[in-house]
Amino acid sequence: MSTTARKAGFGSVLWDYLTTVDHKKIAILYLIGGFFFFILGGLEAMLIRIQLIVPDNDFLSAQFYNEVLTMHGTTMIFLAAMPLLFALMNIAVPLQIGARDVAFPFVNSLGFWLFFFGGVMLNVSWFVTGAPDAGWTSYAPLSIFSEGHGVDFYSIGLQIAGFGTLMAGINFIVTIVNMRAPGMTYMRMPLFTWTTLIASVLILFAFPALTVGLFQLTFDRLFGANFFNPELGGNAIIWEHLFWIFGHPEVYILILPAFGVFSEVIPTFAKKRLFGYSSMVFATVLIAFFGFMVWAHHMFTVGLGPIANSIFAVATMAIAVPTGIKIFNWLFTLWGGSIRLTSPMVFALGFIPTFTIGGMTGVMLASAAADYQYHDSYFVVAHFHYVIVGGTVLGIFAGLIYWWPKMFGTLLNEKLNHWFFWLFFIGFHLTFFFQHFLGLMGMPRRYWVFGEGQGLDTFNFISTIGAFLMAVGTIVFVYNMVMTQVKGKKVSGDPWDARTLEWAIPSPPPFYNFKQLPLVRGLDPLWIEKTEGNGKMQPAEPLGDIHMPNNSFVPFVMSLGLFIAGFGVMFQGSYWFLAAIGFGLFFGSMIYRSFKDDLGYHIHKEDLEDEKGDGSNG
Amino acid sequence: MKGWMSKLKAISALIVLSLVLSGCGEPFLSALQPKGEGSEMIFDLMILSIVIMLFVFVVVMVIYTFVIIKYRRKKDDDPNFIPKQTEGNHALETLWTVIPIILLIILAVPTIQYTFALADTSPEVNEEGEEEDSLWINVTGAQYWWHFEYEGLEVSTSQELYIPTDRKVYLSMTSQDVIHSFWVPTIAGKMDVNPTGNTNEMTLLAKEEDVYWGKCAELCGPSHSLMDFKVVAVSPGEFEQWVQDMQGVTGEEVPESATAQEGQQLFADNCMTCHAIGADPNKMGPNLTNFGDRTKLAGVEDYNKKNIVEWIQTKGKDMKPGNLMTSAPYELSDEEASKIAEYLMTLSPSDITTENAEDGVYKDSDLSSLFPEEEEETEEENGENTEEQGNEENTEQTNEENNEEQTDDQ
Amino acid sequence: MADNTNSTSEKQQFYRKKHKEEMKHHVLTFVMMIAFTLIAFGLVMADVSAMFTIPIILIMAAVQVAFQLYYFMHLNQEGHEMPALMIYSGIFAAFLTILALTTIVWW
Amino acid sequence: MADDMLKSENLPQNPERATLEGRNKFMGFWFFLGGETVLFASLFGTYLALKNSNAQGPSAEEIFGLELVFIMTIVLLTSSLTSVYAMYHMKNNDFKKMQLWIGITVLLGLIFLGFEIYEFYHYVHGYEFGYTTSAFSSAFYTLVGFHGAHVAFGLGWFLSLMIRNSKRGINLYNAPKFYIASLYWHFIDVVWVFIFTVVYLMGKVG
Ligand code: HEA
Ligand code: HEA
Ligand code: HEC
Ligand code: CUA
Ligand SMILES: [Cu+2]
Repeated sequence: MSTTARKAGFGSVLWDYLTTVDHKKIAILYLIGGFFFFILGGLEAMLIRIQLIVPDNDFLSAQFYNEVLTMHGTTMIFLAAMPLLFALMNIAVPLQIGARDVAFPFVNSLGFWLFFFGGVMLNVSWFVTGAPDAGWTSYAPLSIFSEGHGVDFYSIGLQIAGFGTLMAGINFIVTIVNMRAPGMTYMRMPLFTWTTLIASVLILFAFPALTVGLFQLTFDRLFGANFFNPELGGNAIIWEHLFWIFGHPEVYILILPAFGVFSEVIPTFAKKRLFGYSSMVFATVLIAFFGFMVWAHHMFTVGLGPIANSIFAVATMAIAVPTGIKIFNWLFTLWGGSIRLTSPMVFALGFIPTFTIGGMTGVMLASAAADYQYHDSYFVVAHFHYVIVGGTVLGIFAGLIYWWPKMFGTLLNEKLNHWFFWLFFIGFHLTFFFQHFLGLMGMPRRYWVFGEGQGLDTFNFISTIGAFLMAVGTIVFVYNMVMTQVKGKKVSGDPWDARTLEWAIPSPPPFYNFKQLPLVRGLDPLWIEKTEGNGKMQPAEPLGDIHMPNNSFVPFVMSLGLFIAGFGVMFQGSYWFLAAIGFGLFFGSMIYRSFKDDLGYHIHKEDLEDEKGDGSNG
Repeated sequence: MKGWMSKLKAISALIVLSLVLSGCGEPFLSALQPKGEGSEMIFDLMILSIVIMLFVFVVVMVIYTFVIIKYRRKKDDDPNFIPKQTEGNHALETLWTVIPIILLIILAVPTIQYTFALADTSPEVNEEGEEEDSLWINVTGAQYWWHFEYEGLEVSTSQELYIPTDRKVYLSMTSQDVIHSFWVPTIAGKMDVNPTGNTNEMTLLAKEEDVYWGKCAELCGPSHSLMDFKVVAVSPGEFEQWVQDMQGVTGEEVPESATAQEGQQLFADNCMTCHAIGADPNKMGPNLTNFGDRTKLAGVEDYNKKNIVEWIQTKGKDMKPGNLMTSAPYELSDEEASKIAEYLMTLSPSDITTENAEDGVYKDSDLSSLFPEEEEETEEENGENTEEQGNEENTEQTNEENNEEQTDDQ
Repeated sequence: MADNTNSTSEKQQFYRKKHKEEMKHHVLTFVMMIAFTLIAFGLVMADVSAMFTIPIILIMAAVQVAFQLYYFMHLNQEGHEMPALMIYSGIFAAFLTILALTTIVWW
Repeated sequence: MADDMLKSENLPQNPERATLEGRNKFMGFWFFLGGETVLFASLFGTYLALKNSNAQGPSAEEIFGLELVFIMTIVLLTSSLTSVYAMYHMKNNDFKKMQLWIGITVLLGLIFLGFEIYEFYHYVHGYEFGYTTSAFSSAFYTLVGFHGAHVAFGLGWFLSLMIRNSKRGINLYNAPKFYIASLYWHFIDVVWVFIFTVVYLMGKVG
């Protein structure tokens, strides 16, 4: 029943990935999907920057610029950053807590395919009546008036991808709550696991607001509802609230896992235990908690009134405190350590000052009165690229390089990684540092052109040059990834001399992860065994049968169903049959799934004994 | 409060001024060269926050640089060296919790004060402690232009907003289609205009005469970036003059040249469904009462006849993509368009134009002629559909009185 | 891992009794809920002043829901700590959402 | 172990949480309900924001007839109790009775849904209160309709469980499924309690 075909042909490999429920393979799927969309979003960013290289440029048309801008933001946030984070979570979290898989392998796969088809849906818009053009925030009523089907693709595509995200979120919470290895108490969990847990909780409570907002948008546009229609009593502010009730927690969904990555990378390469572990956990929870009470800082200029603005301003500033705790804890983890400047570490070190700047401009934005100047100017663009690129994206790259051996069993070329880092890092600061000033000098964001003689030329020019450097850096990295896989030089289970459980098993791990579940004796379990034991994890259970889930093609079909149904709902009329087919596939798959027992299968003890000893679990 | 804020400012002046005033942006657009009450208050707040942030950044960077240099593993270090595994340090952890809290309180207090101060739309009070009359202007955002109605004065303009200096001007703001945001960086922050019945209020107080550039700051469609406007701040006397001149316009005035007269007729036939001259409430398209005095055509294009003709002939299709004039049904020959342009360029009812925003003549005025006693009630009602109600009765009186004043002045 | 499935009939008997006990609570809960619904309905039908009615019916709805969660859905039983935590968090987020949408949408 | 899961003898006390899979389902579903809370809160919030925005259309006070809604409430509350009975019998490993009580629950759910459809029909045809009439109507139908869709989904769920397992008893594999379906049903009831109060009762009070 197992589909681990040896030396399989392309067809069977493809089939294997289409049906896989193994978290390690799903991680690779997320990586491929996410990286593809990252390049796409990056290309869109390049179009933006080329358009803005000189004043009054007409490289892109006004309408097309808005489409590119919207798709850049949407793609990067929903289709690049989040999936790449899910790739890291999928590869690392089950291994870090000593589990054989996630709680719901089937749902894990469903989550991926929903994201994938949602992303494809969004991008199909380029070829059908044009892409969404109302900004990634899609403020009504502009989004209601927007012609063509662009915004419909936005609302339906994000809806589908959003379901996937929600499922992935629930899956990780349950996995972490229920499936930790013996001895792995909450306060012994690695920080990446912690931040995954908290980010997933944020997903759980933030995405439903987006779901409702998107439904309202869809219903307004396609079924004549009047949520945001001023003429029949609707109110566009509702959309803004719902979007930001989701949107602000979303940015912490993006940053917390990155914080987690750095909290793994820094201790590993400083060869020191994480400084202030419990305050790190506490800070994470606090950030998440505050994260739900600050959304209106995106709406300071909407006119909510000074009382609301003040409350939200103060609540927003409060987040600086737990974040500061984290920054200083990292610094003091480095303090007294033995720092190795490997490429993941260099990314982590690049992150600290960059994110601090981004966070500081965040606090400046939080000052409500001052935000009347900053809001919707390039100052905000600079702020969020500093935190997103300087935080999330650097975190993703650090994590990707760090866990690359676990995913593929190979090690990326360090030298090229350093080249990548410096090109990307310098390019980044060139691109975005000067945008702070552009904003203060009076350049609003989402501007297709800026005029001559307004003093905005130089900084825009520098910014574009910087973006090119980032692109070159990215190309170096893509080259590195490809070449590493082509060479395919295998590495050991623990190439970084690391501290957590995932490094106790081979790279890449066998499909059942742990032959015997390990016994966890404290924080950084592998480190403990290295310094106090024989360097190997002790088993917590006798060798026994391992229960494994079956592969399934159903997730793919279900997602495809929603994808098809989306078109039916969008085009209506004679296309309703598509909706019928799509929903038929979707609900049909559900019924099929519920009628067919999925009990999984067992790897027998004897077969496990036959497997070559990997030197990990005794 | 003001006291220690300015002290802080003094300390930081060296660091920040060099940074900020080193020609950052153009004086008519940059938020870093504030020339209005709102922008100055915000600028104070910015400086305060930048000082705090620089402090934090320096602390972080000092530790950061130190650790990296000191604790990097050097070539000749023992690779098996195991550093001490510290769990944490309560004193330190408390320190970096408490200090940021203090810093944030320092920032939060003026933030709240200024947030309330900037939201304050109560009337100004003069030296004797009496409330002064407030000049309310109804601002309407539309794709992709701005409309301004001076409440109670029967004056409408578009694209270029004339205001008196040193006097608070009160804006009551809505949108007639999608959300826009009204931003004049040099004199005030920004405020959204909402289409769904939520009227926003803000104030402008320009401290120097100048033409300030305004921008639309909320994505509103393809020509979002072309939705520029100007705020023309003139001395109160000049402003008073301007209002009176504008009030005199009916739209019936016959221009001198014959071509312009023909243009006027063509304009009436083709354009009046959307455009108004005089205080007509029509705001399908910009009000063109003082179109002859515009510094820019449609907010962004250079103002010259060639461009105006092109605008009329192409209906602004390429000059402002997606603009709503493209739905105008007319067909005109080049010649006709040129005649219209000729006519439009004669529309200059007042001697007070953007050029006057530089000198200080007509300085003395308290604008009292603009606020006859009877009008006080109408101020209360601002907000909802003011232009129809209330003002009608007052018009005639206002005009009469204005005319009297005018003669007085001379 | 599974609960110890020691199934002496004695134990079975004990569980059955326990379940019965629980079931009694459930029926009681149900009666309360019906009663509350009736009262709320009655208040509105009787046209009692809105200032009085609205808070009362809202509180009664909240109490009913608490009963559902705690008794029907066993949120008070052991093994429900995490679910309870998540439901509270959800209620917290829900509360903020509703508060915002009822206060700062129109002005 | 896999085969053990399908035996219906010797069920432990809480069969829905006896296996890791069961515990996962149980936890996961509860968490999902936490998310649903926010989902419905967003719908309620929107409704409350728009409930007076009836434009030219009918207002809440004009159209709502409380009697029918009251009966619907009682029906749904009762169905919540019947599903508790079903779980009671599940824990006692009495499959037949469990199926019976689930059957009753489904029946009550159908009655509820029928009333709701009748109610909507009545609004649309009696008062010209359609989905597109006003912001209020859109918000009303979306909120109540979302609930209705949840009910419909729950019915389908219960039915497919009943049919699928009709030939075999309660076992460790299907007990969690029955259990979470009943949790879902209670949750729908919880939501309705608020719809009854916030939409109908408060709509009448004004
Ligand atoms: C990863 C994503 C991410 C992160 C982590 C943050 C973090 C923060 N953001 Fe940001 N933000 C965005 C992504 C993010 N943001 C995006 C995408 C937008 C724009 C959306 C759009 O409109 O399209 C935005 C917009 C945005 C706005 C709205 C601006 C506007 O549109 O007018 C505001 C306003 O308050 C804000 C504030 C903050 C604050 C206070 C933090 C804080 O969490 C930062 C905390 C960190 C620090 C402060 C640094 C470290 C701390 C110390 C060293 C301790 C000492 C520090 C002090 C005492 C100050 N952000
Ligand atoms: C995760 C989030 C994310 C990321 C990573 C980025 C990355 C970048 N963004 Fe960002 N951006 C947003 C999220 C993000 N952005 C959002 C949310 C908005 C707001 C949208 C809105 O207003 O609605 C925005 C808006 C935004 C603007 C403002 C546009 C405007 O307001 O008019 C600009 C302008 O400079 C910009 C630039 C960039 C650049 C240069 C990068 C660079 O970092 C990109 C670097 C990556 C590459 C350059 C990769 C390209 C690779 C190649 C070209 C390789 C070639 C191909 C192969 C090897 C096959 N972005
Ligand atoms: C369908 C309504 C409509 C008609 C008819 C119409 N216009 Fe316009 N006009 C507009 C709108 C809307 C704008 C604002 C465009 C913008 O800036 O986005 C505009 C802008 C202008 C401007 C620039 C205004 C400024 O303040 O700089 C001029 C000049 C102009 N129109 C002239 C004309 C002439 C001449 C005609 C007739 C021959 C005409 N318009 C007919 C709607 C109309
Ligand atoms: Cu109007 Cu942007
Ligand atoms: Cu935010």
